[in-house]
Amino acid sequence: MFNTDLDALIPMLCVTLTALATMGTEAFRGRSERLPIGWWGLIGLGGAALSSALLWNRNVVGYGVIVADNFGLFVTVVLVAIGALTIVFSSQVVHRDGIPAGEYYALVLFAIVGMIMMATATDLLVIFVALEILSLAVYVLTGVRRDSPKGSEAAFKYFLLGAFSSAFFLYGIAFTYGVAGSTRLEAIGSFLSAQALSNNPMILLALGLLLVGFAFKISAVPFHMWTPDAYEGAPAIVTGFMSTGVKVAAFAAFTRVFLSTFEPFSTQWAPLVAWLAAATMILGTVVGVAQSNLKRMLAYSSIAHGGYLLVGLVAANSVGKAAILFYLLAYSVTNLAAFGVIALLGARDRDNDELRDYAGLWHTRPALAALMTVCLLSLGGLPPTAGFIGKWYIFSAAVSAGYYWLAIIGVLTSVVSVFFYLRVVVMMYMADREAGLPAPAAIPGVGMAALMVAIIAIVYLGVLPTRVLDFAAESIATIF
Amino acid sequence: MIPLSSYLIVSAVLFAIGTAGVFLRRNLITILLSVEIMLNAVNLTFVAFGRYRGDVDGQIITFFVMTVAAAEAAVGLALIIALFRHRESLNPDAFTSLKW
Amino acid sequence: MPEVVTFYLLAGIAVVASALVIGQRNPMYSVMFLIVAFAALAGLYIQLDAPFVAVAQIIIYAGAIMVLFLFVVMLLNAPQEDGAEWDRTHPLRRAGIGRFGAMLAGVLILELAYALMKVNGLGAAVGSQANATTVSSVREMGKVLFSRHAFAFEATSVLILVAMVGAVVLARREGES
Amino acid sequence: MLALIPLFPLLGFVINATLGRRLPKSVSGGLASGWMLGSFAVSAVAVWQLVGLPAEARVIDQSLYTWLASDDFILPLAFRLDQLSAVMILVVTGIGSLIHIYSTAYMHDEVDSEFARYFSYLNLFAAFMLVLVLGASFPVMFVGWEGVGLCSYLLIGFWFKKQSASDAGKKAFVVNRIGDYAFILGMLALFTHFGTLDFKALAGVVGALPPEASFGIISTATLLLFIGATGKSAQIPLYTWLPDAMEGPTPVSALIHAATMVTAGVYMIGRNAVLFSHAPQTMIIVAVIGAATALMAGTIGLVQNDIKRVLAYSTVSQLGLMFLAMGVGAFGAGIFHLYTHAFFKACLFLGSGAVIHALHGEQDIRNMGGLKKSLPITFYTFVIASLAIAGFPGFAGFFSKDEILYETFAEGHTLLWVVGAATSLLTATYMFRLVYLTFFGERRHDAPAAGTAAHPSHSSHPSPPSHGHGAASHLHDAPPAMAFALILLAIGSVLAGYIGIPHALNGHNALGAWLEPAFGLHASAEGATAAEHLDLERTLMLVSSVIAILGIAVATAIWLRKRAVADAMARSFSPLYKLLLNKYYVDELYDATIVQPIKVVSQRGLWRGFDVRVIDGAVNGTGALVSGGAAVLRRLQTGSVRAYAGSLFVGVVLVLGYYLWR
Amino acid sequence: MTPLLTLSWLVPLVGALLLLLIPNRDGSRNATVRWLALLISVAAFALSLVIWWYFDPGSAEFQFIERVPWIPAFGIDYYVGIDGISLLLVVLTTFLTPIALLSSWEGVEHKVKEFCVFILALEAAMIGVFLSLDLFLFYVFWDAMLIPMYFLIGIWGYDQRIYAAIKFMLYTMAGSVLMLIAILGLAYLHSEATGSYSFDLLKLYTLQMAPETQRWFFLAFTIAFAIKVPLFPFHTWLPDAHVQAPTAGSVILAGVLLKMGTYGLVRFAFPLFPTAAAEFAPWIGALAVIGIIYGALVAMVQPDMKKLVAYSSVSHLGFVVLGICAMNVQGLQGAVYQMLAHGVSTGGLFLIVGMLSDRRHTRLIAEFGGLKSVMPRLTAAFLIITLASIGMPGLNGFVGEFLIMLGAFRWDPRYVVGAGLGVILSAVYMLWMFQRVYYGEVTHEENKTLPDLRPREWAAAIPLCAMAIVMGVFPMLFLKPMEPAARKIVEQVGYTQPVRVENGDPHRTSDKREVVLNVQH
Repeated sequence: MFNTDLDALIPMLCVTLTALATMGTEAFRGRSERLPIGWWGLIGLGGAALSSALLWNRNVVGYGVIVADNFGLFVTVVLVAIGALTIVFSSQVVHRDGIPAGEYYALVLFAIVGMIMMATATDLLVIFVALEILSLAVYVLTGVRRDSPKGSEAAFKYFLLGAFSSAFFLYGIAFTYGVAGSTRLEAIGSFLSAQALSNNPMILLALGLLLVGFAFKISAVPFHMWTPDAYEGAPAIVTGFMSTGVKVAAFAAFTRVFLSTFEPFSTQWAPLVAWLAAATMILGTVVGVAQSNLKRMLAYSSIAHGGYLLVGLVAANSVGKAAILFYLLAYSVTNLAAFGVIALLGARDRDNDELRDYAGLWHTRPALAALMTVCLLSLGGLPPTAGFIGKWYIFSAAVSAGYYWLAIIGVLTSVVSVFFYLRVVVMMYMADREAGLPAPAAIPGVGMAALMVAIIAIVYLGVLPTRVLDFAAESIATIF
Repeated sequence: MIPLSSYLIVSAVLFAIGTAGVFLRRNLITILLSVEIMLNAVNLTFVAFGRYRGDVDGQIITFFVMTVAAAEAAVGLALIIALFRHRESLNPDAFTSLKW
Repeated sequence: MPEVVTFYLLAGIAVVASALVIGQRNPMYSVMFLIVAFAALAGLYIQLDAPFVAVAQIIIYAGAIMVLFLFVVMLLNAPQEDGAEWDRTHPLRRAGIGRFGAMLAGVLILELAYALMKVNGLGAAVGSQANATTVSSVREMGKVLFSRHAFAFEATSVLILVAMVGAVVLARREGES
Repeated sequence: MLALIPLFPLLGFVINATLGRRLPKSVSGGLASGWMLGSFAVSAVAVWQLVGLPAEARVIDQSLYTWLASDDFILPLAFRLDQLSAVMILVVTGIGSLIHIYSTAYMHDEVDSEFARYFSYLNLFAAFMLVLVLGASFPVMFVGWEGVGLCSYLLIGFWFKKQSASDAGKKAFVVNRIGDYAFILGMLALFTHFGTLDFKALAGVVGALPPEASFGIISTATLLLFIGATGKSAQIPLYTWLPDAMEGPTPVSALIHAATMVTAGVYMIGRNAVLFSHAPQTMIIVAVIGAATALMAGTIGLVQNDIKRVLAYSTVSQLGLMFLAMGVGAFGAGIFHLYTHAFFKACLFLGSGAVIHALHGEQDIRNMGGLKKSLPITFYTFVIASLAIAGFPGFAGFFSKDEILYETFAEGHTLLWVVGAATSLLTATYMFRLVYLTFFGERRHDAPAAGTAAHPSHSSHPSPPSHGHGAASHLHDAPPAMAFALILLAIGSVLAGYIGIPHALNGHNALGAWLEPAFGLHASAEGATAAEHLDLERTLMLVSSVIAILGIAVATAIWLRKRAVADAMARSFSPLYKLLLNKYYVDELYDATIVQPIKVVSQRGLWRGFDVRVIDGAVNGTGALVSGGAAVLRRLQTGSVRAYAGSLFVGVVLVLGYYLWR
Repeated sequence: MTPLLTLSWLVPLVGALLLLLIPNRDGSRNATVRWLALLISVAAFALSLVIWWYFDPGSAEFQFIERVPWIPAFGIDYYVGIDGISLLLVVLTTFLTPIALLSSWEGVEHKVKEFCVFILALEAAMIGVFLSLDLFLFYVFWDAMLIPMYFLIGIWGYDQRIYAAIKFMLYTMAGSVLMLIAILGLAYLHSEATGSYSFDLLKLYTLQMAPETQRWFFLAFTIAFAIKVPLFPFHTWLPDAHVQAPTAGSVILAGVLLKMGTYGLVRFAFPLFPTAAAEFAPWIGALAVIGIIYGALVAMVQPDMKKLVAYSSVSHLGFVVLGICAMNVQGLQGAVYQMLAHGVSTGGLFLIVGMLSDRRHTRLIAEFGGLKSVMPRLTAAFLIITLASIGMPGLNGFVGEFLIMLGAFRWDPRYVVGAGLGVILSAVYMLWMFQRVYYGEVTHEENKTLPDLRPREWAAAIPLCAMAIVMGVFPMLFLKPMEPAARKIVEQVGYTQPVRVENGDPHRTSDKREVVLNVQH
């Protein structure tokens, strides 16, 4: 390319352009025209994936603040996969639920842009802007069904708390800037490594406030309160999208900032993050036990998964550092597929997301039940699924870093979480459908195909994880 | 001359007032305003640090923050309007159908 | 010395106005007080040799954003906090959480103050290390904005676009499409 | 060759168990008896071969294959025929054959499939008994040991529809298992310390050691083995199953619970004479237990009213005498008594079977009487056997019992001798009580007693609706097959003793001499031929003859002449009588102190209490804790966004606080 | 070389996947599915026999080794191999699976295809557990096995099936996740020591560890296995799972699944951490003895046949654990033998109880009585299995129990004094049940017309009865191939004192032993 600055931006640009195209099309389409707008997004995502592949190992930097290193590219590809699955699932539900398609897809794509930006940014300011881009898009997506009071309530809660926490995050940036004199991670990093042993309270303030900002986005306890409500209120597919995409992006940035920039201070933040991880795992799983709404249950489960990821972050060392990336991938595919099932089973007037709506699903939709089961088993971390390898990896990182206690909490909470995943399985396979409940809707072929792809990915990652693990290891090596 | 710490303290106080506002007020708009106070407090910190360090980054960041604040305000107010349509209320505690 | 007086005056106005923003029930007044606080902050910016920011503060914040707020307040026509009936519903939802939050805010101030006290070198005058002209130069600012922060600047466009689309999606009335 | 001996009945078992249902009774019964006779023939040939060997090398070994091997524990499935096992296999196959033949008649009322089942069990029993006897090592013996227990279980519970029968079977098995538990421990102790379980090898190892002065490993092991023997051979404290075992068909009682299986304990001690004689403490225990059992069972036998139970207690009592013999080191005498006992006790049981058969299942002697005339063969054989068991001079029991008493006295156990003598007196008394009540006097009929379910074969012996006097005229004596067995056994009861005429009577004690090498003891009882010993023996012989006659006389006086005396005595010694009638309340004692507590503790304490409450309570409690925690924690999620912000803010304050005040 | 071991678990798994492809929504192809599943499982059995045929019984080394790098970054290999112990357990698994399928031929009426798929998948996972020489691979199979079992209990079980299924799953998982940590810790220690991660069991055997580390890891492994065994006091999932599982599930659960726990002790916990094992063995042995007595006592008072058999498993498995704790050749061989024997006999008990339950839809002992006169053949089969279960010499139960007691006695006689009580009590509870169910008059009208064994049931019961007898009469068939492996493990763990023999018997020299074995050959 003529300008290497732009090279690093290509994945982002691809998605942005399709987002703009989507908006434009929506603006200029005829009133009753129905265009397959959603699919256009896939083109952009495909372009992003392709360009990421081409940029692999090139480590190009754009404008000094965006770096297309392998880490960023890996996350980009994960985000592209999330986006693609989201769009495919959405194509089945957007019209059903009366969601304005053009804006919806545009927002999804913009959110992905924000996520990619967040994952590849090397400047706190850009990270902040990216965070806001993706957050605003996701707030709106949460409330995109204006006819749903729950959706609006969820969006508003998410928004308010998001704004609140981003103020803290920003304050953290301010202190960082104050002590380091720059918002560039590189500069901050070199400043901090010079200061490694200092006990400057301002650095600690910055550390703490940044931590709060990230912890909010990845819904670590006690910054998690928005999660169940937002996840329950949002349309299922949006929940799937935000529970994966936002978490991936936030974790990518979190990892980059904390593992590379604030690495010299890891003795300062690691214990705290360990405690957060423990609290998150415990609360997520324990409260998940009491839920009867599937989306809410999976919300708690995704809180817990955030906890496992934090374990990976705490324990990141030569073995475990790739664990976060692999886990993110495994978790994303699985969780998205699970929410895909929920979305596909919903109806315009009924979300069908209560546990009892799943009773006897096996009898009416055996394939769907089986796919859901695989997702749940993967979430629960049972072999031979991606979730198992992911947990294996995370916990082995924890063990080799000496965090036995975290690993033990992790595995025990996994057991508890299996309990509530199994409740769904129990419903699907072992309970009879209540009389009066409508039969579950037929699932369109495209949705099934997307699910199948996700399931194949889950099993592939569970059985032959080597290639992906190698990629993850290569990726994280670029930042840490 | 005024020491840097004075500015920082002022901004900390403003920030804290903002946070307190989130809890004390039961009007969504006022809560939103409180968040604006917090952002402004941060802005003051940025500008003060920028001045202290003698570069313009602090001021530039302030612009970005203003943009973000504007964008947030736009989305936030749109949300408030949407909410108000459902409930005819601006009390955050009126919206508790999602819980437990 | 006048600088000090001005500082304390402006800071005092900012703090008091902010306190008044959250201190009473009418959102209309809150918005007005916030504008006052912003104006005071703009004064502080000038004192910090950031006139451009001060102007932007007045124009963008006080002028645009606050007007937006005012519009909404008036549009929704909900001047007072309603609440009496909500106060009695759940202990956690009553004033308790407000008091609790305010207390935490107090703790936060203490923490921040404690931290700032412990930092060495903050006692130095804010303008002691650099000359005011570089800092207050709009040209310098433009140069940095479009070089070092060019990408962030571009990214902001996406942010605004998202906000725009989002606001439209959310606030559009039912049935419009 | 040796393997064929147990194999024949085993084949009989297999055939009858698989095809028997479809075979007519004559074929299945004939087959079973045929296999037994075949086995007897092979045994005879084998013993003949053994006799043909020089006296010092009278052993035939046969090893089939390695049954079990692990590390240094190597166990071939090996059989060994020596003088001791020769006696035993002849008894087992010989008497076994007779009882098979007897059974073809006795069980004739059963339907084909049940008949075949009966014979399959009986054959299986014989097979296991022969394995027990022929086994060259403890584990092989144990195979037979457990196997006969199993068959005993199956046969006692043969009439499985009857609660008491299946109860008795289970009790027999379980009580035997208690013994087996000790037996296994004994075996393990022996192997662990001596590295082998082969009888000969063990004797070799232990024989090289001096007898244990203190209670050491040999004593422990032998004591454990002896506990095993008390189970199998119905000694205190594990004798209670045997009287109950009379629920089985009478031929079974004759074969298993009188002639063969119950003597396994005695045989086992004889088999390991070297071992036991190296453990003097154990020997004393054996002797004391034997004597005590003999006396106790004798007293109980005195008042029992069930014809088979009287015989059962007499068996227990006689077994006690055998153990007494073993305990005082008179191994030859013990085996001698075992051998004679097999004849007369089998004869008695078969006789009682003939009576029961004739009376269509009546077993209560109070309801019998006057059968002398109608059942002559039965009567005469029964009386002969009774004389034998009572130790009437010249009959088989006289010689063997006398030898035991003599040896006891000669070894210096005067007290034990007194007990033994008292037992003899009791034996003579209660046996003749039985004879008189059954065969003499008026035929007594109590319709209720006769018609109730108190008899074993309610279903298989369809009783006539009326059990009136008229039935007496229809009584028929033993059918030929039964008569044949009875007569042969009666002859045996007379003659069997002459194989071991003591030196005191100018005999050679041929059996004793034959057995001597099998015990492998160096110190032989040859010294007993000394003159003063002969005198002593003659004196004691006289005493026991007197005792026998006295016992018979007492019985005659009370139960033949003046039955009122018996009742009067029962009344005047009412508590004692009740105690004896209720068998010293031992069953009740066991039930109250062992069985019930275990049941209650298991049910209430372990299962409902510990398992369900404590363990599962802890498990479910963990679950409840989690879901309780969930129920509490989810309440934090109040739905109020300000509360959520509060939580976030708390987090902020804590995080910052952590850094600032760390 | 043909990858026989891989085939042995792939055959059922691929078979299961093929079955999935048969469209059978309306149940019209139930018969086809059943026969196909049976065919597949029989093929797997045949395959395991082929493995046995080519197995070198004289070698203690792992055989048929296959090793392919799997996740090289982590030192994880697909690494399988068998020695005598695992060989026999694989054969047990493949032997019981067709029987399990037969046992549910009529009992399972709905969703037959899925049922067969789960059974075959379960078989694959169980075989995998016994084959794995890589701890990662082992754990994968170990956990994967839970899933089909969970469904088998939860879908085709009885009234309380859901509770039982979840309890089974969570109980076992709770234990196994701790083992997971220990496995990870081991791999980490290996990397500390050698610089590279490895889950290779044979390499980890040689790993040096601090006693403290050993202690913790050993406990983690042991608790996982103890739950699976189940060792007192971790046994309470078992009665529920057994009672609620469908017959096939119970057969496999009792027959194979429990053995995975004891197998784990033998293969992993003890040899990996010999020092800790030596330290804890007395305690574990004590728990085993308590379990023997406790299980038997509680079994005695159960009103439900399946529960009774379930508690009896607690008791029997106590023997196995005791044998393992003794850690001498006899104890260990006895333990493995008892695993096989228990698989056959308890599998058989559940099979026949399942037949009764299919006929009467109750398993309460009180609902039966006098069945001997109605169904003599079934009674005979049950009697044989009962006797096998209570350790009648000549049947399979005795060999294992005897060797275990022999081994344990050499280790510490006190344990045998306690364990031996199990011999008494097993007779009590089994015969009491037998009496109450089969003896007496027929007390319930509906029992009078129960059909005796059907041909299909014969086909399931006869192999078990025959195996019970063969294993009792010719135990060397099974003891010989496992002896070198057992000896090797004992040497590896090596905490027991060398056997003291006072006054060695001339028949028992090592030359003699060779002769005996050669003759046997």
